[in-house]
Amino acid sequence: MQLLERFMKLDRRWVYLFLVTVCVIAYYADFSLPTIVEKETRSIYEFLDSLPPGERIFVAIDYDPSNQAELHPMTYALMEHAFRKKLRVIFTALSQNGPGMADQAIKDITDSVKVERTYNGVTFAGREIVITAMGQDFRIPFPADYYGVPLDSIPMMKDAHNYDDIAILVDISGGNITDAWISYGQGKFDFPLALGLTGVMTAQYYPFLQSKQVMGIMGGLLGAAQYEDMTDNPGLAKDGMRVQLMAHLVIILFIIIGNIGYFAARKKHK
Amino acid sequence: MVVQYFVPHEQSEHAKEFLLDWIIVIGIFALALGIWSLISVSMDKINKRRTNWEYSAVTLIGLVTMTFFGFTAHGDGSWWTYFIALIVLLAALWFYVQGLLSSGGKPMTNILIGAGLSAVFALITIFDNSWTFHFYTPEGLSNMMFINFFNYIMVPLQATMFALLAFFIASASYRAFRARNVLASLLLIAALIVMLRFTPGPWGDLLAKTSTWVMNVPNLAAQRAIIIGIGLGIVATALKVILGIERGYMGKG
Amino acid sequence: MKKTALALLFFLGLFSVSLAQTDTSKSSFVTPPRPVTDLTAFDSNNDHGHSITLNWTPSADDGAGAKSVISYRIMRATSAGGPFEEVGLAPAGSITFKNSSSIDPASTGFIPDHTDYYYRVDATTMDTTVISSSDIAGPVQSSGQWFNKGLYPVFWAVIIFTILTVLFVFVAKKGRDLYVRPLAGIEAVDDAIGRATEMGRPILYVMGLGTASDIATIASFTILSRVAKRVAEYQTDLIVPCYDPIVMAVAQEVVKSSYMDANRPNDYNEDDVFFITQAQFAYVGAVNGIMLRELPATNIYMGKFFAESLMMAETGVVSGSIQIAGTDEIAQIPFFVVACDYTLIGEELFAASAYLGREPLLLGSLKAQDIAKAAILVLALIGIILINFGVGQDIQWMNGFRELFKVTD
Amino acid sequence: MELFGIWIAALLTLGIYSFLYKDNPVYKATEAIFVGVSAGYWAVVYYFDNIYKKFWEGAVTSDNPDYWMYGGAVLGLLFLTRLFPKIGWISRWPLAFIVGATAGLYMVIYFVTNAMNQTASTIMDIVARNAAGEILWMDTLGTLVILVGVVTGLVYFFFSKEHKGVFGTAAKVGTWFLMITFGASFGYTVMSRMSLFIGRMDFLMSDWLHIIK
Repeated sequence: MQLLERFMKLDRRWVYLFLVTVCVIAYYADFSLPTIVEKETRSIYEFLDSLPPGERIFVAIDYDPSNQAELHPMTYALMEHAFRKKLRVIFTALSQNGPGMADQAIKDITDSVKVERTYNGVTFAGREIVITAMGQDFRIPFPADYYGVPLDSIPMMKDAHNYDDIAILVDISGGNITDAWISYGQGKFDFPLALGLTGVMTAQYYPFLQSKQVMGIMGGLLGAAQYEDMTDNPGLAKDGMRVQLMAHLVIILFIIIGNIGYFAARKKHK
Repeated sequence: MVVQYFVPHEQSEHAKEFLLDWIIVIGIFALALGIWSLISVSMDKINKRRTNWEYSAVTLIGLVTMTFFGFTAHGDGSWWTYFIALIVLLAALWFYVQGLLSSGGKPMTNILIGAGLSAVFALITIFDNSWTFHFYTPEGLSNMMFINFFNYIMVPLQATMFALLAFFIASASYRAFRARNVLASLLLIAALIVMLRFTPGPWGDLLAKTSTWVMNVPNLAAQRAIIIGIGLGIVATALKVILGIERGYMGKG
Repeated sequence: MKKTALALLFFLGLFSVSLAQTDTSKSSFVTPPRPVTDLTAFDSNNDHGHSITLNWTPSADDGAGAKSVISYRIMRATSAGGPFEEVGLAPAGSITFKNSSSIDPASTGFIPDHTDYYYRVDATTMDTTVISSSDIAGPVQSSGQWFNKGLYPVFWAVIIFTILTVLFVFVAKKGRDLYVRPLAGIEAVDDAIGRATEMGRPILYVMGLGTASDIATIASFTILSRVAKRVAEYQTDLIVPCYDPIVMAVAQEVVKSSYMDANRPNDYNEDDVFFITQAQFAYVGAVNGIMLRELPATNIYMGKFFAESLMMAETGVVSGSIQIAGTDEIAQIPFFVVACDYTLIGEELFAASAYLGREPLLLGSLKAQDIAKAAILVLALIGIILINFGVGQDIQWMNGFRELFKVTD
Repeated sequence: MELFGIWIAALLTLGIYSFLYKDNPVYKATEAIFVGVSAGYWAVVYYFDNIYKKFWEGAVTSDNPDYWMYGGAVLGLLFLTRLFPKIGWISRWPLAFIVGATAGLYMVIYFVTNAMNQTASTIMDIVARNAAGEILWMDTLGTLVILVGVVTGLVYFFFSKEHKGVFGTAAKVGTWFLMITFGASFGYTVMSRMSLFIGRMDFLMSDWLHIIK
């Protein structure tokens, strides 16, 4: 009983020491934790996986450096999957610093998958209009890509005109551009729409999943980790999640220890 | 200002802008008072050699150094005179403030030494062309030392202080989440469910769903109640101030 | 790899430029869409002026018919004959547009009040040369209004609330004893000051990161004045580190006057209330240092707090202080609840000064707050009943009822 | 310079972390540097942003001077009278002005956003139906729970009524809701706070020590 009671009043420094140790080990350790893949992430993966090579997908990168830690892993996981499947990917960025984010991701990924050309982008105001206009033809808002290469001279864009020519649109977003994609894009042109969101935003968009406007949602680092799991391609997200999960478990462990101590002490005093 | 809300006319918007501007202008004078407060409290500690007075000196050096960097721009040439000037400035200010604050002793001596050192500082400023003061243009903000201090001292310190929260959140949950009674148990269970939401295992999916529900339903409800309460509390407090019922802020309790 | 394989595309450009550059020879011929009809232009309601609202019926080819309309270009001129210039763009499907500017004459696109304008809306297609214009609407002038009619419900609610407060203050003044339920956090304040006196340790009062323009900070001043008065009576030390210089100056005044009220002006020390820095985490670092070095018997946190709430409260636990907190920052309440001994939640912070003062005047306003809460509950319930059980009877009126509460700024 | 800077940053970082063990000279020094440098930084930035840009350029050197600014300056000067004990009482005027103006400015805004709009969103259809008109039982339950939570939560905040009987029970249920909320928000925040620490770990391990995985 003595031992159990001491659980109740552990010095906080033991908590800290244990937490640091576990985090550092988890940071370096090369073990992989199983992730339970949620239905809403799986549906995105399965959709992409079922596409034949050469099919076009559309990825909207709508986040800023402040959300980078959470959303970059998602973009990487998705892109690597798409490239390995030899899908053709069209990118847009409609947020302030989105192009920078997309550029970085594209460069990093193409380093590992050796894609021949990359294109960069600039921002654009009035996103509802851009989204609506692309429903007519991508060439209306964007006659050329960022480097000024006319879309018509890019082979993969030859017969790609509007949302009818893409298999799915994935919006990876850290802000309210998602609303515009849902109401002006999906709502008007009825294409399959999947979302990649920050952890905090996720809960807010579940109603759209229920109403079938959105076919899948990846939520934060966790969603990215699930995607990495399914594509069997552990990366940034799995690394981050490993530390996160272990840290959470440490905290939970200490909560349990504290309660054991508390009940032991109470029993004794009775 | 209550009226202002209902009057959309531009004159009313102008009035609002003026009032906000005034508060900013008052803030300028307040900042001077604030900095003076920081200096005098620190100097008091140093003069009376209270415990930890050394650290107050470090604070003051940091304050003067950063301010000096912010108002000067360094061009080409040697950095040595720049730093010597800074040290002389620190010393001069030290003696001045000592002279102004010291209750006993010989204030005049201190002030005279301060004056002598300022003269040296002025000479360096005049004869050294590698750096200059800029009070009318914000060139100091792009001074290399100012930026370095910002990047290598302020930014990492801010991030680290913020990151201490990872530990505090751990020790707080260890200490406080005990199932003492119904309320504490509810707190504990809600926290556990949400924390466990991404653990692997057959229960993971269920917990994820439950935590989403908890965030969207009971959480939303209680937050709404708190928000409405806060709204009324704010209005009542503002009203009391306007009607002059509440004068506590003027010390009339 | 082949050029055709895995071409990555990131294509963006400026809309206007792109339209000009589109290779028209390749695009298929587009028949002009049917134009926008019923265009009306009028001064925007309830605003500061410098704004004109347009309403229209969309083109028959917008989302229907030939589906060729992609956006509407809003054209404006100072005379009916033109020249018209583009002032905005609305996506297909829209039926309204607000052409407004700031009140600053130097700003771009400034719209002077009391000046005639003419508007036209062009339905545009993917081919820039194919557009159809609507009839011209105008002349129209913008002007500011002196009363925002959309805010009538708010206006009356505020008036009623004010009357209620004054009424109850009078009732309280007449000597009617108003009951207020005990608040643990408030009662703890008195005990805590006594405890500090016994232990010979100071009391730390943290005002948070709010500025003097936050009502929570004003509430905190009122609480500080009560605390300072007791502290002066008990002759305990008080430490008030400040984040904002204006707050510091006000807090000094508050503490000073409280010492005078307690007839101990000589015990007041200007340096008890001091400024640290306006950097959030440096402030936290300094306050944490004070806690561990001065070992205050009690830490009181009242006002606006952000991420620092838990950092201070956890350090306070280490220093063994009794901790009482109160904030209206909803995201931080959980941390105070977890780490502090007593927490005033939201509205309780604003009620605290009335509790501490125990003056009938202030208690009267608490009663008014309660009545307002009751009114909100009753109105919300009536609203819910109407919406759920009155379906189909008078929907228009019901929506009006809901609209009563909905105010858009 | 960059290497030097990273070393300084790393040492300061460790200095802060040493606080977790206990208060110590290294932490005290780090804290003192932080306070001094940040106060200086804000003073300089404030000077250029407000004194210089807003006041000097706006009211003194401007072609179209904003004379209103001088009113603020006068109040600001009155503020400084507090340095002289005899006329220090004058400094209460600007103080009353700030508090009064703030109170007026925010009173109605908060009434609208906090009280009225939140009430409006509480008035909703209890029975949730999908497009086909079928009743969604989970969502209906959700709206009912929200309704109960809002009502009992508000009841908890009543000050002038004793928490007894039905009223007391409602207030008690209200506190349950509050506690669930606090627990859940707390648990939800753990992840983002851990990310901050992982960020610092990244800095120490890769940028400073170059221990790359």
